[in-house]
Amino acid sequence: MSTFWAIVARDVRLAVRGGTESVMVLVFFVLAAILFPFGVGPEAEVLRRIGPGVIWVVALLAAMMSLERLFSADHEDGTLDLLATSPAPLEIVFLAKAIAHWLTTGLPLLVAAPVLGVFYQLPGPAFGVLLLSMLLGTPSLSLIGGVGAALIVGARRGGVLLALLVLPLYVPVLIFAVAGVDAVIFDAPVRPSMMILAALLLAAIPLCPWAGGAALRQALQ
Amino acid sequence: MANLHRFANPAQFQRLSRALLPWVAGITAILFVLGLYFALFASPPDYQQGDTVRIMYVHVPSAWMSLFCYTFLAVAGAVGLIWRHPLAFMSARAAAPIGAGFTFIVLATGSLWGKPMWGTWWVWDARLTSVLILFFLYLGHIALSRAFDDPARGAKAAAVLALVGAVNVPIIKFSVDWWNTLHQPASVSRLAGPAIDSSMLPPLFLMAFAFMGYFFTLLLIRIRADLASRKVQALRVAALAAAE
Amino acid sequence: MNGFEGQGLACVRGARLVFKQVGFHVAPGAAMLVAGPNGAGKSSLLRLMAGLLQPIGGELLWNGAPVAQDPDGHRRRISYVGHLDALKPALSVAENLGFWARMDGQGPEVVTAALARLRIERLADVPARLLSSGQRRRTNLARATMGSPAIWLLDEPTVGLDTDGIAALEQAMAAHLDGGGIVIAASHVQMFEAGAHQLVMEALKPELRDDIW
Amino acid sequence: MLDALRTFLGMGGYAAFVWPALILTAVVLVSMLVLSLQDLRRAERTLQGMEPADRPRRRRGAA
Repeated sequence: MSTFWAIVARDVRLAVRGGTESVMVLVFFVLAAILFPFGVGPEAEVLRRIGPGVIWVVALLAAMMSLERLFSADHEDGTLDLLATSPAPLEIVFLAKAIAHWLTTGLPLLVAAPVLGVFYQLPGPAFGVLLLSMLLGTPSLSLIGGVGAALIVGARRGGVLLALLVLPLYVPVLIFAVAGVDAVIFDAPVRPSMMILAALLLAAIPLCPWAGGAALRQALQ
Repeated sequence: MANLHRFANPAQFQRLSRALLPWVAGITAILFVLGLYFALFASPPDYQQGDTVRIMYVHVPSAWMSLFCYTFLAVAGAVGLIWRHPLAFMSARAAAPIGAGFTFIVLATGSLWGKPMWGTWWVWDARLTSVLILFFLYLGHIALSRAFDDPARGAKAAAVLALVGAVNVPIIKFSVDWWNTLHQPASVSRLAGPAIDSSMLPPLFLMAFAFMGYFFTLLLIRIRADLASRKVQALRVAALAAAE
Repeated sequence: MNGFEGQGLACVRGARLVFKQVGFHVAPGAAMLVAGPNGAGKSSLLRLMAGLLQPIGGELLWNGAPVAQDPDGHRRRISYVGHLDALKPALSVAENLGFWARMDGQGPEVVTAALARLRIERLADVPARLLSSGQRRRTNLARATMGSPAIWLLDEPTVGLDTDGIAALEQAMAAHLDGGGIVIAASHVQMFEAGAHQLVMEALKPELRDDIW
Repeated sequence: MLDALRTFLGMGGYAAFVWPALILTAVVLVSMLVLSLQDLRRAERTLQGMEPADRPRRRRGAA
């Protein structure tokens, strides 16, 4: 298991030392979210109605933005070959990279989400559920997105392709995350959608590394 | 590990497909004629929806085909990945555009059916929305298989995506159903298909089998074209080597 | 037979048959030079030995047991140096090597020993982006010598090395061989003394097979 | 006979939707078929031109 934490630690250190990546994702998240009021108008009840949906769609796009280089960078400098010959199987390597991506991209979104909650006039209790939905949802984004990142290693124009591959697979996470936050705003039961969101994450944890490992193996040929 | 002698024999497939193609095409043609006859002439209009039900004879079979093609894609991809079988990859690459075509037909005829029924070209009904996402899964598969210089690499990546997609299709269907019931505006009744009474079954199944026949006809044609073009490439490489 | 052995190996990369019917046997403590013209598949053979490529035919054996049955064990046993040096520019040499040491569950002392072995102790705190290509090569070779892998797979190790670097590499390889290790190198340079075992691969006529993927 | 044809074409007043749906389906299916047949004919004609490989000068030039 030392391999797992070694990869996570290195990626986080690279992100911190590289600096700009996670900050830019955060800035994109806030900037894109505050554009909508210019489109739909600043009326509180409109913003409150679309708030959870907009925040989540923009969070999803932000998380996906930094995925393209997740494996391609290692492929280009030869690190992927060495990771594939390291003691740990490729599936563990994939899981470590996905968790590192979540720590450097998914988690920071949680910090900015309440700020956007204020911009969108969300009622008090909605903030807690918004954070809970992001806590349960963003890891799935990193895991599912990681499979997409592994698939496009070595492909031409990987960025656009990644969005086409991954966004349809993000729909279930988006639906249940926003359903939870909407539920608290319209006093409907929150538990069901949060439970399903957690179930999606529990399913993604074993399945995505399995698919991601298979995809990475193709990239080594 | 697949060792040398257990390779697929493309030449054998060429002979097989050359013999099979006319039969499959012939049966498909007959099915189409029968299907259209039943669909357009021999069956009564629906008491509620009138003649728009004839759109259903095309809409529903192509919906079945769009799901069948994606399952075919996932199975062919899995066989290719496990046994490194070139014909499996080629049939997956041949089937993807056909599946996308059928899915496009479902969406187009669905909207043409929705307009007279609900006055709008697009209804965010659970089934239509799931088919819309399935359409993008197809586009993703086709784009990924063509995103690499080496076709074999593209086929394998697309095969993994097809497996991931196949696992996700039921999850997407479930979540879209949930989302649909959550946001069910009172006015738009669910796009329930018309009560299918017995007189509608013959055209429906005839058209479904006709589409299935069409799928295999096109599959054979596209695989043979793929094999021939790869043979041309192989001969060109050999000619280059001989010329050195 | 103990040691590392390959029987009737065939390799396909991108539907191109790279080599077939390749066999070799290297006993513990022995070295082997993989020679042959460009395009003969030297690098592919080394990648296949490292487990990065799956052979389309034949199999690899370690002490008589098929390697395919125990991939994790095989990965623990090999150390691979490819054409690329796998160094993250933002990290220093010591941090780069420290990462690979932790990957094997080892501490920093292994890093200092490896730096000394390749005589690049003074580069320890230099960020990798400032290194010359020869220095990057020596850092990558130092990484490969860390831990106790039985088999070293070196693809063109001497490329970019100066005489001091080559001397350090030869000394490290000699120590590894004395310890019962195996070194397999793909190179155009006659790296080992004349008597060493050599595998000469000939370039197959480029043949695009449409029955293998 | 004429008015039977007209009622048939009228499709119970929904002609504007039934016929486009059927025609569109036909267009999609037929165009996929035609494109695939073209690919096949072009590839196999090039192949005939190249085989047997041992007489390259008879090759009529690749497509």
